[in-house]
Amino acid sequence: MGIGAFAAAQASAAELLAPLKVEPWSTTPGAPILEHPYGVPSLFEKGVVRRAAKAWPLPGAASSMTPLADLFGSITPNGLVYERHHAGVPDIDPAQHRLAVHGLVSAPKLFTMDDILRLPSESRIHFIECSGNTGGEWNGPSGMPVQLTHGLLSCCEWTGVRLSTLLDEVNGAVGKARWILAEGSDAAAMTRSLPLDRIIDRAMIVYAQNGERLRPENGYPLRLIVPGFEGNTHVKWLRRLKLVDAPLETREETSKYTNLLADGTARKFVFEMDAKSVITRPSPGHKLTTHGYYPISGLAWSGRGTIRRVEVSTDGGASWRNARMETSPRERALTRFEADWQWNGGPAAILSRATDSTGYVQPTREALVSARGLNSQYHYNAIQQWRVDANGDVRNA
Amino acid sequence: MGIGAFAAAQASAAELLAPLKVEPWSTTPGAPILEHPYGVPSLFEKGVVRRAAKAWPLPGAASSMTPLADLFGSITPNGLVYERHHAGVPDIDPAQHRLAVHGLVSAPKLFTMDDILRLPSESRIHFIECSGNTGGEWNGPSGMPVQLTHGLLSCCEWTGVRLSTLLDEVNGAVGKARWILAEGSDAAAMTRSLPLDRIIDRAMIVYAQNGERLRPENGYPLRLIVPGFEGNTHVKWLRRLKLVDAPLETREETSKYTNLLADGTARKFVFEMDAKSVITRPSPGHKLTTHGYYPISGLAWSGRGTIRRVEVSTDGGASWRNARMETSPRERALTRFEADWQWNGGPAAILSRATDSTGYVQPTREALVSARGLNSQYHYNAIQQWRVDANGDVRNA
Amino acid sequence: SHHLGTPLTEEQIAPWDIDVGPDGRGLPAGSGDVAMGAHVFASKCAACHGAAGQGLIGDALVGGRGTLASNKPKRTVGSYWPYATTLFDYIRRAMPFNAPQSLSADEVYALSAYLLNQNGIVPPGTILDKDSLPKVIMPNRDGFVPDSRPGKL
Amino acid sequence: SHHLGTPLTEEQIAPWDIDVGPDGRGLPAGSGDVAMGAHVFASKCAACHGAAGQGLIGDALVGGRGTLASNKPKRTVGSYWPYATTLFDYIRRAMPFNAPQSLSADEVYALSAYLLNQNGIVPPGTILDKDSLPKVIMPNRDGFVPDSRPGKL
Ligand code: HEC
Ligand code: HEC
Ligand SMILES: [Ca+2]
Ligand SMILES: [Ca+2]
Ligand SMILES: [Ca+2]
Ligand SMILES: [Ca+2]
Ligand SMILES: [Ca+2]
Ligand SMILES: [Ca+2]
Ligand SMILES: [Co+2]
Ligand SMILES: [Co+2]
Repeated sequence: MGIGAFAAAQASAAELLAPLKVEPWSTTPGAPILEHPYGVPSLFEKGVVRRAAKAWPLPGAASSMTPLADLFGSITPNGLVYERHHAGVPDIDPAQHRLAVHGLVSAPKLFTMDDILRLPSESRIHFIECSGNTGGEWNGPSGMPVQLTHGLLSCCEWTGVRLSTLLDEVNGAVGKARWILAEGSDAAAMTRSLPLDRIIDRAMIVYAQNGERLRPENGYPLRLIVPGFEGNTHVKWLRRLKLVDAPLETREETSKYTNLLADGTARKFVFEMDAKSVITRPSPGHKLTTHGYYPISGLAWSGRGTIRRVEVSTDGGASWRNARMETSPRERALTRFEADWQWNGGPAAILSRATDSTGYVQPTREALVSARGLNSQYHYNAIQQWRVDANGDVRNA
Repeated sequence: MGIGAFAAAQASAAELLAPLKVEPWSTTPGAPILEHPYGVPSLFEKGVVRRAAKAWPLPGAASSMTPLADLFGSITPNGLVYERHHAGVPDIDPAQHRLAVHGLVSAPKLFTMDDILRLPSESRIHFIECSGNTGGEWNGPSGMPVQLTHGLLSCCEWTGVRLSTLLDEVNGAVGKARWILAEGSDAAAMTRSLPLDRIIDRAMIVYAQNGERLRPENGYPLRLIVPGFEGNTHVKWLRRLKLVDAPLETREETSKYTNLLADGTARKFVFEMDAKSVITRPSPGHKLTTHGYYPISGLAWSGRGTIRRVEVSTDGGASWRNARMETSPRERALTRFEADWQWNGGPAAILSRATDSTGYVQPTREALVSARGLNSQYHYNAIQQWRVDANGDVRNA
Repeated sequence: SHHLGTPLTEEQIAPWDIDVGPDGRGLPAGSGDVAMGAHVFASKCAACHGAAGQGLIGDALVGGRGTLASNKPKRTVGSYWPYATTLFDYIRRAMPFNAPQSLSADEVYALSAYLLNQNGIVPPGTILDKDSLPKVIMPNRDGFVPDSRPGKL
Repeated sequence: SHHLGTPLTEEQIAPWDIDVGPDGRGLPAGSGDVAMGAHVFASKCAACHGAAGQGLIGDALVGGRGTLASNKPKRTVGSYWPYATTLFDYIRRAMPFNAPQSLSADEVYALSAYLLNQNGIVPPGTILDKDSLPKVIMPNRDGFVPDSRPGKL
């Protein structure tokens, strides 16, 4: 149905009080099996698609966003996982694809996909969030709906090989190996340096997401996953891992993905995505149709552990109450929360605030701005407010 | 790539020893964002689709099966969830869809989709298995690949309303309400009677799977989920729930979905899917390419709780060893297991055996047949063996 | 309660309230006999189930008595079904396959009478209605046992 | 180890081993000067980055010095980048956008010289190679600080 679960035309009282109709789909056989050997959503859901926040001059170096307002639970279906590419989506033949592991290792090696699939594997549910997500709110409410404010965010079950397993295959790191350079085989040859000791326990080289092979736009046939780190470090179309003594200072870790502070200095190697949450329903574009009960539903996540608590306010932050966890909280994964709300028809301001297992509490925008100024671009994780008007409209204001 | 992760043409030694080529996808920009606003798999994965085990005379009353040999982890992507319909897949307009809850309840009510979406929700990961799954093995090895022997099996994160929450909305059951009749609005008006006290704590009325609205073939816009019960009871396209004092003895619980024993009597209301497991890689159609290490990967599940243990044998059941759990075991959900194996190039027979949290151990075919005879059709959950030939071929024999 | 949903009366639910219990609850007014059933069957059912209900692309609906304990059991309305009411319930909701819910109550009673007669369960002169149908005793009425699991395989 | 994968030599990996470190490790033989850089830039880069590198559909590559602490910071190669080696690494791997990895080492040295000169960092006569490029001190070299999280927002 696209945005507006709550905005669906309400059935009229007359329609609801008439005898029930036997609908045409009850009296005529439906479509055969295998109408779609690989299934597709209902035609009534055609509005539920990725969207871009702007017209990008070069749509190969661009991003598209997950329609969070129309989603449920904690898993993002593969077709709706957000996109961020720096030189478009390559069509890679997996039979030709190779992963090289070299540099400060005992026995440099080249791996085919067949080799990688023959290593012990692991499956874990983790979110990926672009560090640029919600960057449009640094200067205050942008007016945009949640797909365009928070939609550089997805969560899948990833399957692949632990980085430590792969390093065993090259007989381990040697010498002063402290960092690892990950490089994509796309036309941007995307490259990031990562601190080995901070990722070795959990980084994975993955070939599957939500049960099937990676989608092209998510790195097919091979991608790095660094649970909790900013999205850009999860290098897609992975062709090379090089162990090195110091970071390479690539363009993606100097010119971009650095956080400029008010004094003109900039933070570098800002990896973890701090705890954050957002209400997805009701959210801008939804409309409350009648007074009464509404569940306030949203997502919470932390790059540093699990979500311990989500609080919700319906009075602009004057008072808070705990939300329920609607999905089991998992480490570095999206958690769905839900809180009860009776809408009395008056204007309201609804907010959510996450606390993670380290005790970190999602900050206000004021606190973030006073710590980092207004030029920091990335890693915006402040409490987000939506206004509900007396007529039921929901706005980012 | 379709069946045969292990069967992919191995790169030649000469190719592996030559200098690495800079591939064309590294020198030419790829596809723009939103080439597919709703994403699709790589063209190289076009063989990974649902398939039917036979040519059904009326493909609206038929089933198609999940390609388990090509899948990973524990989640089934929505496009590959198995299909079983009795009168085809209806195209239901969610704005017209209604759920009636009536019979032995205080306040019978009609619910729109908007009403259902406004009730408190819950998301849980559960498998669904058709009780006819693997029925082709009752008479011994069928020769078929795992998609066609075990592919009436899928696992998704389901989001919706607990049955108990919905019953609160009609002010609860009254009188002798002991069973609940669930009815679909498809052209089969699929109908099952379910024992209220055995399902009330966990049955859900769901509208989303793996984060997005249900797919048409999985019950869009509304379906019943009865975790652990045979697939047919998870009534799709749900339009009616009626509380009753005794089962209705519908065609789907008498003529079908009853289990005929050797003495000519038949078990009725056989709901829970007992613990079961199967090796999906390597499995028939895969080919082992070189001697050496192979992970043995498969799925285990139980309709009565969580998977406590999976054992694997590579010598036809003479000796067993514990497999690792590759995904966190979840209640009534698929669990991915993996065991190490060194293939020395000789013939082998590989098997898996699941034990669930009730202590139930997956039986042999001999034990099942001696308890139930050969005419029982449904609920076949015996240990499955695949043979590995000296040339690396894997067969169901 | 969250005060959601609209109250529903018996009159409103009637068009959907089509289930029939083994005691006959839910059966509508109307009646039909074997001869009328034969006529409707020939025109609306035989193409899929065979001229005499012996099965074609649709299930066999007759025969199979005495085969349930054999190694070639044949489960049909006659040999396997425990209740005659299921016939009314199922034909009304799901058959003919190409036009479910298109038959009148009289036609469904008649088809039930015809199929029961074909199976040798009721005599050729039978007229069925909401009182007589639930009284038909099916041959395999006592052929079902409860699930013995857990505990026994 | 599971004895998977094929041993890899320096010679085999060379075509992929294109990363350049801030100390110059990884820089190839070859050289280029500002004039040659201006020439290549005009033909292969200016369409996207503007005739003088001032930005168009591609990022601005010049200017912005002194703006980083202002409320309109302009981050460019000249005002923001800490290392000149990043220029070589990035242009070689990713530019021109429509044909990455198509430039010769000489061309990449020349483009680096040109862009550094446009930013007033090196004089017009500069010739860059693997020895001189890493020695270029960028104006914002000391402008970066480590992540202060967790602990401080
Ligand atoms: C176009 C083909 C077709 C026509 C016409 C048709 N049927 Fe069927 N019938 C089927 C199919 C297919 C099934 C099995 C449906 C399923 O898979 O659930 C079936 C099932 C049945 C069953 C249940 C059989 C069992 O053992 O469970 C009965 C009874 C039945 N039909 C009666 C009828 C009657 C009476 C008519 C005519 C009014 C009719 N059918 C017309 C195809 C047909
Ligand atoms: C077809 C358009 C196009 C052409 C031609 C092009 N560029 Fe670019 N350039 C871009 C885009 C787009 C980006 C940003 C890519 C991204 O999103 O990662 C970029 C980024 C850059 C950057 C990094 C800027 C920064 O601040 O991070 C440099 C340096 C650069 N280009 C240099 C060049 C040079 C040198 C050439 C010619 C050899 C060239 N470009 C040709 C479009 C182009
Ligand atoms: Ca493409
Ligand atoms: Ca190649
Ligand atoms: Ca990012
Ligand atoms: Ca359709
Ligand atoms: Ca209607
Ligand atoms: Ca089933
Ligand atoms: Co369709
Ligand atoms: Co495409």
